[in-house]
Amino acid sequence: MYQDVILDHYKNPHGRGLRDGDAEVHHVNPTCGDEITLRVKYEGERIADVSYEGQGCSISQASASVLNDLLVGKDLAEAQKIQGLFLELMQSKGRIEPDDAMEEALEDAVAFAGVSKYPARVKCALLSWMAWKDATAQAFAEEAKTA
Amino acid sequence: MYQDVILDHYKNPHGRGLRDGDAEVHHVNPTCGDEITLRVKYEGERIADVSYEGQGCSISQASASVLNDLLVGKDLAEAQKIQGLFLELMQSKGRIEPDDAMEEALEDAVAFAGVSKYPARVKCALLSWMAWKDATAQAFAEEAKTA
Amino acid sequence: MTAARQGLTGLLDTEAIRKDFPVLERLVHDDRKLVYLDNAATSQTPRQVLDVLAEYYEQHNANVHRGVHVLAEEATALYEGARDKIAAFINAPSRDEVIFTKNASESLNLVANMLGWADEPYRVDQDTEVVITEMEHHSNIVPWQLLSQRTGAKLKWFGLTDDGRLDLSSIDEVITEKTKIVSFVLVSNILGTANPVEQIVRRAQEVGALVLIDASQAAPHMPLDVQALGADFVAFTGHKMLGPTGIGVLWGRQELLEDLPPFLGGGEMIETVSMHSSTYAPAPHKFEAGTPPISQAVGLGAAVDYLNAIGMDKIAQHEHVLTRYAVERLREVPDLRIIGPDTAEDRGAAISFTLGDIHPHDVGQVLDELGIAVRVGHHCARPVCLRYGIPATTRASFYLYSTPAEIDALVDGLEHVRNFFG
Amino acid sequence: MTAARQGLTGLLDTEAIRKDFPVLERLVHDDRKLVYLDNAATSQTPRQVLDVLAEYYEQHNANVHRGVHVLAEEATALYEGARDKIAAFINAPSRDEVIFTKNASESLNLVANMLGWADEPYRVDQDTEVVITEMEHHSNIVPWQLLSQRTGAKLKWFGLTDDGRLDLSSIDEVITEKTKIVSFVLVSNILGTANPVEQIVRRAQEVGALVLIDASQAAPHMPLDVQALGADFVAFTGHKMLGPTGIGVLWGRQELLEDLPPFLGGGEMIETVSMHSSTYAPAPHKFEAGTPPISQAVGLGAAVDYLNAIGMDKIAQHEHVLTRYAVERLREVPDLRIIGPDTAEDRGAAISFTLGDIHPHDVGQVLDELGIAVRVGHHCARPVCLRYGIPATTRASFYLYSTPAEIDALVDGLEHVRNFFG
Ligand SMILES: Cc1ncc(COP(=O)(O)O)c(C=O)c1O
Ligand SMILES: Cc1ncc(COP(=O)(O)O)c(C=O)c1O
Repeated sequence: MYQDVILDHYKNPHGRGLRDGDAEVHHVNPTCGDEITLRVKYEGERIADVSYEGQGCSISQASASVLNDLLVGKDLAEAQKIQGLFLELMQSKGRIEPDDAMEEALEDAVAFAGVSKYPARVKCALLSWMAWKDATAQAFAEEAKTA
Repeated sequence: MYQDVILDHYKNPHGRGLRDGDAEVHHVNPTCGDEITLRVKYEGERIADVSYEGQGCSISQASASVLNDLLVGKDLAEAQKIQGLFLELMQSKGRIEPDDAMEEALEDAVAFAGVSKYPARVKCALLSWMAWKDATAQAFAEEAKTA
Repeated sequence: MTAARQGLTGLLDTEAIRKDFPVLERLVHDDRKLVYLDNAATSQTPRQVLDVLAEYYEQHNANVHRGVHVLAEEATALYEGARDKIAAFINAPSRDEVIFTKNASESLNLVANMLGWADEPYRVDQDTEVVITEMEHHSNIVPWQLLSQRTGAKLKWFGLTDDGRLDLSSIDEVITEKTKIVSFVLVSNILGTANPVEQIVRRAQEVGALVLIDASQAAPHMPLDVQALGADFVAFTGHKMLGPTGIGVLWGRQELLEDLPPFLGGGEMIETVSMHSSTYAPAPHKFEAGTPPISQAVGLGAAVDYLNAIGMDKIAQHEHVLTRYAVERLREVPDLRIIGPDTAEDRGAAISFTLGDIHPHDVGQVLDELGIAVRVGHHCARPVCLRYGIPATTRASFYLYSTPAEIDALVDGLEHVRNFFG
Repeated sequence: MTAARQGLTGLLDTEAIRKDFPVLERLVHDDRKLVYLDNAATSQTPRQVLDVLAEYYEQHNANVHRGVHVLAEEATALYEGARDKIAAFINAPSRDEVIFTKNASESLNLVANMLGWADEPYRVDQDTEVVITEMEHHSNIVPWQLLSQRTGAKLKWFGLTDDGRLDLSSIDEVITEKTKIVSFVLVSNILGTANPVEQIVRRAQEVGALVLIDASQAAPHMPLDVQALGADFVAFTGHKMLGPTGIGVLWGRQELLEDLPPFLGGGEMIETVSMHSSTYAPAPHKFEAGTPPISQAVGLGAAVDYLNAIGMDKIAQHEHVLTRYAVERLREVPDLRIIGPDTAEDRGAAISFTLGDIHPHDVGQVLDELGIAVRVGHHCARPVCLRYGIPATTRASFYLYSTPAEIDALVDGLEHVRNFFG
């Protein structure tokens, strides 16, 4: 389960730290105490930044770092596709063997395929992704209100 | 468990029917619905009569008949000794093999020794005896009051 | 007798089935083969379930949920896998609607307590009514008596007809706008009666009352489809359906389980706890405080596998054929009076009767000496005995491994009882 | 390391004992021998208990009480015999003071509910107070939170000192004339702390409060004498003391059990039932609604036989020696911080710790890959984590079959964890 890719992201997280954003959320995994505070910054439909602070296990921390790598700079629609794919992979109970197309879409995130075999850890891997989804919804709700 | 003695008493109960008495009690075994109404009549310390009506299983009915046989005509002290002995026998879980002394004291009641092996039935065998004890207590309490 | 027996069709291959049940080989009173006709009290357990139990303890035993070690993950997968099996067995729309309890009694009490502590519109209080029936098991009477004592709600019930059926003639007066819940037994454990679910559910829905069905004597014996029943809650118990003791089930509709408050508090049922307050996990965990009956749930899953392999339809048919045969043969016994429906229609495979004025304890005891195990007493349904003016009954009850020969043995035994006390 | 290990005296013959536990032979992750250090979550089950369980189902299975057939009588004798064994094990003055529940959580909820529905002088209501501690298992927190929400009673608690002990400095302000019950853990499942019973009981008795002791982590590990404890109720759970899942115990003083109202209603707990009202059986049956966990009680009886044969004194000593060794060895691990008492005095054999800022989930997972099973998380005692400002801990916990070599494996494993994430 602890692929080198995951350990690398854990030891050297990408984009960590809180920066300016359109919306901020705080998510907690009550069963293990993993926490994340996450902000999203949009330029139109384009993700300008995802910044975060958190504490937790290597899986939740590395996953946030991978998320930052993957989503920043993408359009919302594309990001949602990636999020959906990652969710599917994590819920596969180890049954999905990532193919080339998936590797291309998920890049480093395919390293989490092994985590999906451990039900107790799937929530850790998903923590930042759920936070991102939630923050995005809030950002656009804000925008709709002010528009 | 169904000794001929028991069946005989069941089919031809001795002293059944309610007659004049100093005290009357009604006892129920809630787990099986056995019921007895029992009256005692004392002449001083001497048991002049134990009369009863009831419904229930052969064990409870035969036991009342045996009680009538054994106790009527006895002095209270002697009756209490017999009652104590019978109680001991019934609570023995089949571990007491009645000896000559016990047979002499309990007469037909030793036939219930086998019943003591069946916890569910011990209460049936004791129903009338508990009723008698209770009625006796009441009779003497009455007497104390009126004395 | 043999003529009648030979005409029976639709029976299961009991010779094969009985080999799975070690206890059926048991000799009692020295040399008598056990004739086990006490299945409404508890069923026997097949080798297949015992093997699963042993394997659980020998290979996978751990506490469930949140563990990151192999055993904990295996135990969790087995426990939650059992939930999947039960959900499929009763055709639940969602696995999260299946709550494991310790027995049907806990399941029934759980609903009574949820409603006692609920907010509107579910709350049972002094202005509301609760409806049960006179043929309920004590486990579906006493929780409602306690609830009504503690909340002031009025407890009402359907009475019984002389032939052992629910008297629904005044259903509109019994179930009213004040009714918060109607709780009734699908198949009576004492009378054998199978009740008309649809009519009761329809009326309950008309007035917006919830419906709880006690399926303790149904789940083991017939296909059970909680969606088709149309109830809000269904309770049953593992030990009557080839499972271990110590496990029961409550199925409840998801929205209700979300809205209703928890009952027992503790580990596993929480989301987060501080000394000042706690939040609760989503159902089913919200209602499963503490270490659950893990191996028992796994064992019940194995029991359900076993039942499915034989087929609930076939089991129901087998029992129906047996019951018809039994009713016929019991009618031959002089002075025998069946308490409950005296045909095999709309009834389960438990038959209660009295035998002249021989007390059921004596009937049961003499049958036992012949190796025949029946139950005697009020069968935890004393109001039924009161209703029919009897202290108790003798009850014979069948299951998938029961045979016509065992019914013949019972009838012969009853003849012996009559002669013995005659 | 080997030097330290060789000096250990007072250990049990674990080589012989381990042969009784099939699961300890289990290989995990292909070829690693299981090192099971998760005993505070649940214990493993010896062959002797499994044999008794199998024999129960293969020979004696029946519903208990009131049956007049052989199986019913045997099952009843086994079930009630188990009660005798438990009563003797905890030195209860009377067997009728031993109530079987499904787990410790139900036992604790049972007391909370009894008191919520009790008459004076026991009744918990808005003018009264309930006292617990900050180191309780959620199962001894949430029932009291629910009770206080539902009755208006005030919930108070003892805090913790920095070294993981109860802060009793203001005991006279915490336990007052308004206190109806003080409920606390004998040995903490997260900190390992063994609490000073006498001081708390004395103060509770001064003000006339009842005392409930959660002995879930004590009953498996040391001689337990409910009379010596001086408490009114003692709760524990079968699966942590070599017994099956699905069985718990509540011991309570006879007068209290007589005076307090029932909790779950149903079959077995009644004396007589009519539609209008019911009366209840004497304790313990009053508190055992429905078909009890029969085989589980019998299995727990067998577990107690097993424990007695080894000797609770010897088990306590074995664990004490192991704990001392473990504390010593864990101190060698850089960045390791024990949460709870960091000596072996007045503590049980569960040791929680953090390892630098490596998350316990990661510690546990990497240990698991080495075959070492520990528990990680808040151990159903989240207030303790809040108190010490940590999200979770890793916990190793020992039992009669644990060995110094397993502790060495743990320490080596932790070194590996540090290198892995270093
Ligand atoms: C101290 C303590 N109390 C209560 C419990 C609850 O026991 P159970 O889960 O068996 O109900 C546990 C174990 O989980 C415990 O360690
Ligand atoms: C109809 C019915 N309801 C409820 C119960 C209670 O089941 P349990 O004793 O397993 O709680 C029984 C069985 O005893 C029953 O037959």
